Amino acid sequence: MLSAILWTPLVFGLISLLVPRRFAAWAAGAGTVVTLILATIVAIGFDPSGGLQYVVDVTWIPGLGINYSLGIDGISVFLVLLTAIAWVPAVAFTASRGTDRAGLFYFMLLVGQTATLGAFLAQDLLLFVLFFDLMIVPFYFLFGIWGSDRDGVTASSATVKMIVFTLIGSLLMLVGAVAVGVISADGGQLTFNMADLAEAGLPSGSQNWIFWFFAAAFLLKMPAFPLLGWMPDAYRVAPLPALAVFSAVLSKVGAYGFLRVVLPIMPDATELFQTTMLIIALASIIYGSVMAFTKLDLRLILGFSSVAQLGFITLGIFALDSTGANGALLQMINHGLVVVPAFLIVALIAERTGSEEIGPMGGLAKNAPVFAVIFLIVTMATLAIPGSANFIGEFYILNGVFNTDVAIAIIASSGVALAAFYALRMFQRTMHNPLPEGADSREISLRDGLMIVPIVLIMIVLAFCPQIILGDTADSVDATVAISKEAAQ
Amino acid sequence: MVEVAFFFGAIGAIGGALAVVLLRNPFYSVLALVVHLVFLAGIFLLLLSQFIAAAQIVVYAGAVMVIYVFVAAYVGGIEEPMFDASPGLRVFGPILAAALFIEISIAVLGSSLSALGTEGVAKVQPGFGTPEAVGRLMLEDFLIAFEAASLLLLVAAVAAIVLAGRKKDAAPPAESANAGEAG
Amino acid sequence: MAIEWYLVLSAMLFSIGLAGVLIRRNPVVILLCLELMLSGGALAMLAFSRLHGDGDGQVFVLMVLVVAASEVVVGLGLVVAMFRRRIPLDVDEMKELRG
Amino acid sequence: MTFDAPAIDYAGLSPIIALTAGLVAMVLVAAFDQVRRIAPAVALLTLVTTAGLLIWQWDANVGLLNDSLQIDGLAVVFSLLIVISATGAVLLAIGDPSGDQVGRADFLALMLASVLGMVMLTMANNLVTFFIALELFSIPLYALCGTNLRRRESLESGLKYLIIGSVGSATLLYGMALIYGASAATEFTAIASGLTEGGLISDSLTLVGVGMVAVGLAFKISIAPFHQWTPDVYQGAPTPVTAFMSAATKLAAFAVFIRFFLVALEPMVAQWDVILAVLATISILVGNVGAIAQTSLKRMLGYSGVAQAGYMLAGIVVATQQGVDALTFYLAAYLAMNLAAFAAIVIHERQAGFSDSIESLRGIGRSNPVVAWPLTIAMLALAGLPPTAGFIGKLYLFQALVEANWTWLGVMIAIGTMISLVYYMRVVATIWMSPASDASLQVPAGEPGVDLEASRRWHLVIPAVIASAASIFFGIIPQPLVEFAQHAGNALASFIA
Amino acid sequence: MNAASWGWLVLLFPLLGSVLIGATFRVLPARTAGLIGIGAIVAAFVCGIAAVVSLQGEPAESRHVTDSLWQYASVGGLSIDLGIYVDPLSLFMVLVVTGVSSLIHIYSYSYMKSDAGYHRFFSYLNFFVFSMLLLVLAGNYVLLIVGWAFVGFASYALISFWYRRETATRAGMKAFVINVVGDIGLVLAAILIFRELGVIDYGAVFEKAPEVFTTTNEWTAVAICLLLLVGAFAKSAQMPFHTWLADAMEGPTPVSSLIHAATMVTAGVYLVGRSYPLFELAPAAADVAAIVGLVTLLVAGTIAIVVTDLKRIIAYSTMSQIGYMFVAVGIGAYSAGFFHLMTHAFFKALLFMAAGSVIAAMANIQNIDRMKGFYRAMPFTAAMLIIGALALSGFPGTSGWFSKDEIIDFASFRGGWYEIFAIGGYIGAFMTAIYSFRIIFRILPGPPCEEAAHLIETGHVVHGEPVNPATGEKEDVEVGYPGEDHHIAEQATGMKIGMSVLGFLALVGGLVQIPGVTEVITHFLEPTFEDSPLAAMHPSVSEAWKGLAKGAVISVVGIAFTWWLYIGRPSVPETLRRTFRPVYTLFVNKWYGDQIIDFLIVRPVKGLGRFADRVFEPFVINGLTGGTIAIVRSAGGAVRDLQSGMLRSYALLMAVGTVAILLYLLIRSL
Repeated sequence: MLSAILWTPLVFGLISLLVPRRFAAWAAGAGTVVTLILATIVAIGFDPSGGLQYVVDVTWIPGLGINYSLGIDGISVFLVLLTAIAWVPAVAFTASRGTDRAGLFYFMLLVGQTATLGAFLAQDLLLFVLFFDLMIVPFYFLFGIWGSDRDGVTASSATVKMIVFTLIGSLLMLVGAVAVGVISADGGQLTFNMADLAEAGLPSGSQNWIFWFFAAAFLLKMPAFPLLGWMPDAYRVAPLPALAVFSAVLSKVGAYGFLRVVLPIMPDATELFQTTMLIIALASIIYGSVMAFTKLDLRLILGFSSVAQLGFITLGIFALDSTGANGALLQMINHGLVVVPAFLIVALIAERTGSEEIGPMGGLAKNAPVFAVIFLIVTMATLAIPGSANFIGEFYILNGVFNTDVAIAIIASSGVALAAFYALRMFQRTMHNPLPEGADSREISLRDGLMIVPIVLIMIVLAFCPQIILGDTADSVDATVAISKEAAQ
Repeated sequence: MVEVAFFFGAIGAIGGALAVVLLRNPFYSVLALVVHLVFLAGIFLLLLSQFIAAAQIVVYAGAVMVIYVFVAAYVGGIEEPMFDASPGLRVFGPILAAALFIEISIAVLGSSLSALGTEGVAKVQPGFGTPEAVGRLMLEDFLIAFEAASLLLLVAAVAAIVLAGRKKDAAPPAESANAGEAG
Repeated sequence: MAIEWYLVLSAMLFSIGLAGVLIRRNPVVILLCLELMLSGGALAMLAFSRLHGDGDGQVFVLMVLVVAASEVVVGLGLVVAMFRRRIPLDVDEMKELRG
Repeated sequence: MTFDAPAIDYAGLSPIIALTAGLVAMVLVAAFDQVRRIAPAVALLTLVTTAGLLIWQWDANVGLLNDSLQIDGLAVVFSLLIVISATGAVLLAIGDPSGDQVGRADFLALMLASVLGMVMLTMANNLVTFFIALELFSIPLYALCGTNLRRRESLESGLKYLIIGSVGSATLLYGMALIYGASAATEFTAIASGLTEGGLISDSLTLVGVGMVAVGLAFKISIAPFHQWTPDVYQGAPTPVTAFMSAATKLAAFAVFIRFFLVALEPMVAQWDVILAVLATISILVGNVGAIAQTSLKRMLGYSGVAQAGYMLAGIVVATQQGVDALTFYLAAYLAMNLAAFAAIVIHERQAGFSDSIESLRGIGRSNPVVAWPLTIAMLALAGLPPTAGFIGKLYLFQALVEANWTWLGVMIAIGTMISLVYYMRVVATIWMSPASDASLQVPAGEPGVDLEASRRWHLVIPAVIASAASIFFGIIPQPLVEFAQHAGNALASFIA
Repeated sequence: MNAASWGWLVLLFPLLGSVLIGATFRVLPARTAGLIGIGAIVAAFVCGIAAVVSLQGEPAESRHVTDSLWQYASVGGLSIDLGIYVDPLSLFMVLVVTGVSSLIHIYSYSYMKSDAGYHRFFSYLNFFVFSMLLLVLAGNYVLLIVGWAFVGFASYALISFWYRRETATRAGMKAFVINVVGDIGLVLAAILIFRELGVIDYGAVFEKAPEVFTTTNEWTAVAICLLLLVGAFAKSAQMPFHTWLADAMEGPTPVSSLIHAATMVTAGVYLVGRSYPLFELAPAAADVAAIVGLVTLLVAGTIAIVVTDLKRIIAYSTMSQIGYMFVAVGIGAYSAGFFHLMTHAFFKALLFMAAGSVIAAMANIQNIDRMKGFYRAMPFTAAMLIIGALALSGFPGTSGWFSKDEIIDFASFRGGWYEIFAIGGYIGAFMTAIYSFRIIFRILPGPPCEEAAHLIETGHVVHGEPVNPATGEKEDVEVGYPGEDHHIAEQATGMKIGMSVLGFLALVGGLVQIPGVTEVITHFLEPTFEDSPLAAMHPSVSEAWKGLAKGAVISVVGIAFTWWLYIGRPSVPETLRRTFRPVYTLFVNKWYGDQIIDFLIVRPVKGLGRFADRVFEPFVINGLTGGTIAIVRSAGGAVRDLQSGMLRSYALLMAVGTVAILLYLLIRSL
């Protein structure tokens, strides 16, 4: 089942690469839809208390002790679903606008989906690392080939920067992962199965350096302060549909990695470096928010806002507290759901005003009430207005951190106020105020609405009952957190 | 007696070698090498390897050096300026060489291989170093190396023809020179 | 006559050859210096072969002679080819390939 | 006079015999003008036969001719890889101007000779064969580099390679002499026992000998600081030759490196492993930073070759069977990616008038997939990105290193790879992400060998496609290659951990 | 059907109304939208009454019902239900909210007629009512925060309803951000509550609190209450979070009257009253509430006296009146506080409506200096204004008289240092009289200004160019701001109904709580505050009446003084202004509240942003990336320089390498 989910996108991607270009979009669309259906089936059939489920475990490279082992548990189930959801509008949007060399584009996009799903599904550490590295490659091409040179940043240079710096971490992680396996095997049968590794337990001495190898990878991928040098340029040039999924899902893989790998396998180190990580997260929140209300480019505003959001998520994870971690996980999904429509809206705005700078913008709401309302809802979710699922996420995160370190919790909460400011600023400067010359306030077309509204509806449903997610995640997350809790004792 | 011979040979060999390095006209250097090889052959004799010594004289001083002479004559004796484009090398080259020499010497003299102090095994088996002995070894233990060596000579000949031999399709010097510049 | 002396001599020849490679610019001469280095090696071989009273070394030296000859032939071939192309016979002038 | 001829195991010797026969035949072909055209066919036939015989000898593990050669897993595996790369090179050489100038048969004869030397080297089991085989593969290569007589670079690279190479072999020879002196033996296992019995494991004589041998070999596999010939030669030599030597030289030299250091010098691992580790580190750094900001593709690959050699050397440092496996796997992967890259470059050169500048690749992604895809895959693989064999290769190396507590060297490799991403990805970016520049399209008229149809020539496309396909395939299903590599490692099972 | 189910219905109707109007805005004719809006609120009101009825059926001690739809979120022991808590207090609020809202909806039905954003307006307005009801009915603190934030959002949306105006959007942003600060306070409070008590539902919290906080003023308890107060102050525009309210007047007048006078701004009072068990465990915090309330009521009063913008005067008076309520709940006069909350809702809403009608007649000019002689121009409105002003200034017999003075009585009754609240209260009352009648005397009597005159002659108001009163820039009519035929002033029935009903309530509303006679409110709220010692004690009837007398005197004197000031000796104000120049400037600049906040918070944050953008990113962040790249590149340069192409230098390097290696090995061999 999971294999089906994992490989469906790739297969359809190949198809859309091979079929004549006018069918490419259909093939890709079909691929994402099928994936979504499969993922939904899995999510529905998921048993909250069942631990790891739908397990697939086949030896892949016996020579290296690597298994092709997939599985899904509370931590990954909704992230998989999120991935399946996010890609649909991305493909649909591109299809509706049409693109140069469509086949190749969809191929890369879907390879990206397979890789991302792989990272979420992998239960073998090296398999995880492999998919984690693989993720970046298609996006390197997507951003580079279909990206546009903006503000003196050329697509190729920006993407080279991106792939180099995100892979720096990944390579260290590769070494770290191998070290984890070898050291905990300790001459015995070599395995990289995460559960077994967590069982085996790593000597805390080696945990301490391996921890940073993994942390480097994950923090760079998010990206977190101060390792986000690659982010602005990449966001500047990227084609928006690809950027939407990139920002929505790929950045989460970093945070997911902490939950999936670091906490269970390196509990002692986690415990040891907890404060450091909390401070890094805090810095990301503050820096991200501050930059977000300083920048004028919509992409960068969203980019830095996700830096801040991931700061919150990291904060929740390293609170090493049940509520914090669950909140973080919930927040990952919420933020993913928010970002996709946000970037598509940016694209729509760009179509109407021909610019992505909020400086000269305004008044778009004039003839486009529906568009405005959709954007308003997204904005409110972004700033985690109480009543949105995002709020519950942040609430639990703050609660978790509060139990860990009051000071950090209080400082972090200031990020919420900043978020309110930059999110509203973004909304007002585009939708409100006088309508400048040349900008055309056009109502959102039904077609585009159909891409965005469903996700907005999901957000609303979650707002009414975040328990839908928390109920399924709680057990697995608590188990994970418990491990590092024990380490504390 | 042996000492005298050794030092005589040694001085000759070193002198020849130095001459090769220091003489500015390649043609003289070639001749100096011949001298060097002859003296070296003498030292080979002291090491009871008559066959090698002979081969050295015949194959080397005889055959190979002749090619040298031809080439040196063909390309003409180019006097290279004493003062070097990069004087650094003039200084560092000898220094490094000296360093290497010292290191090897230390290695040899500092070695715990006691036999080094001796003249070698007291009595070598009869016929050591004679053509027979060498030939036997070559056809018994080192047959493959022997074959390889012969192939090597063949290949070298081919290579020489390939590079130096005039091809009908090879471009005449003048235009190919331009091509050279163009390339 | 102790073997050490032969070895020291061989080391000296080897070094002189190296020095020659480092300071001479005419490829022909450099080839000659390579011969010196090789003969240094050969001498060491023979010395040890004498030391152990073991013939392998001598065979080895024979091979060395062959190798040296082949190198020379190919080397001179290249020199001639270059001479034909009017390429100055000075290794310091060969800077087409650099960086 | 009488002598008892050694027992000859013709079966074991068959690959060498086949190659020799092919070589002689080729020389004959060269002699007669009317049959020159069949030269490539002869070459391919020879290589295929050799490959067949090697596979036939897959499980062999015997000493030949009084153990002057040893045909075993290591030899067979490496010889096979060498033959494969040679085959690729022969295909690429068809229609290459350098071949046409010197006479295709002669050209191929030299190549076969080189292959013969290499194969012999993989089996070499005593110092004499070691040395002679090494020269047998080097000397023809010197000549091959110079065979594009029209291009000054070609000759220049040839001479540079020859001189530096000879210095290297001289050093190697002297080192061998010292080791021979210390161990009183030329046969590898005998050397090991000689050294241990003589109590000369850490004697100055031995160590200096080892050092000089290491230098000699380091030169062949272009380890910094003995690497400087590499970029020049890679760039100057005719591309098919570069394609051949880039992988094959490393294969042969590493084969004997493994055999000599892990069989003959195994007792003194503790003495030399640090040296090699340091050398590996230096070449990783030097190679990678050197490759940045290169404008010539071949030159860049030269530097990257230096770095890759550094990675591979790590496999010897650990001195474990797993290390050998990892090294072999990596070499095999490297062969595939390199062949893919150079095949693509050959096609591109022939179409773009022998310009291998990275700039000339602009917009190729649109105009010329046959060049773009193999080159892209090769770059990704060299950069060690999944899902390519390069990734698994690095993984394998890391495992070997961590197992043997050489983790810091693994980290060095990781760092080197990070740096390498910069230039590999820049090439990919140029291929796909920059608009075509007119410069890349206009071809200097009358340049011999220019062939606008190159991207449709089967003998150029097949190597490119197969090699790049292999780089991907073994990235997804590496197990066969892993076992292939382990076959090499098992040969040494009796000598190392 | 029990009270809880009615409570759910109360919530349901406005939500439905909002969604329905919002969803069908394209097809629905404007009027219908308005009617739906009104209907929804009225229905909610009816359900509210029904809830009261069914709750009153219960015995006093069990007059609180909780009901939960489903588990909202539950992790790590922190479980939140989507539940409501129905008790007299919440129902009281429900009635006030729904009641006043219905009237204001009716008013708006006419007032907003011909506004392009008609549907949007009613959709938002219904959503606001829903949020407000959610706020008051919420069954736990988290849900309270939800309602809390929703009203904040609604207020934002309605303040910047005419989003074409940059002044409006800026005001909306300001209001929202300040309210978010308040929300954070609440969030932290909730988290702290959960950490200390392990529960989050009202009932449970109030039960456990006394067990946990055994001694009064435990710092955690105080902290919780202070954090709650942060939220309360921000929402109720108390110092120092008051600056947003005045700007909020950018919104349409009905909005000002509903959200920024009658209901939302009083949420803070409700919060304190709701959490009284906590506050009584932390009296210190309660006192803080009272003191801040006092300060605000005085400061706001002083400002209200000097500003000239009609709506802003009323806005500041609102702040001041809410100050009274905070004093009340702070010192424990709960019933009095909520009584004042109710009456204030009546007369303040009324005042705004009347003001709105005047402003409409003035073609959106809000400066009272320009207004004159509306008494004859708009008798009905004038009457309403007067009623409102009387009630506001606590004229004997009016609702304001009863409610305000009950608070002051309680203060003096508690005695001790609480006397200062009484004194301050009276001063405030005096000021109230002045500013409320300042309005009356400035705009009603005298020769009509041209607009008034035009109205008298033509029976129809001037059609001024629609301009933004704040900036004077031309309005863009299409985005929702009154069109040409908008100025229907008081003729429209909807407005008449709304105003007259409220006028009536403002007059007689006080009669429900005549000391010793009818103490409906007190009795009604008793079950909520049953276990509060403070709520239990009452000033005796006689004292109460004494207090009322004092209040009556003060208001009458105040009104008289104002008459003398503006009618008797119109020159006096000017002389006063000149003599007390510094004081006047201080007042007229609203005590520099905006400037202070700007200086303390806005600028530092913006500065931080500029620093991050201009200095930190280019140098540090990009330094990290660019720096590494530069290092590598330079290393590459070095390597390439070494690669001189000179064969002999290659050999040299080889020699160096060899020598070095041999050296190491030699040392090794020793």
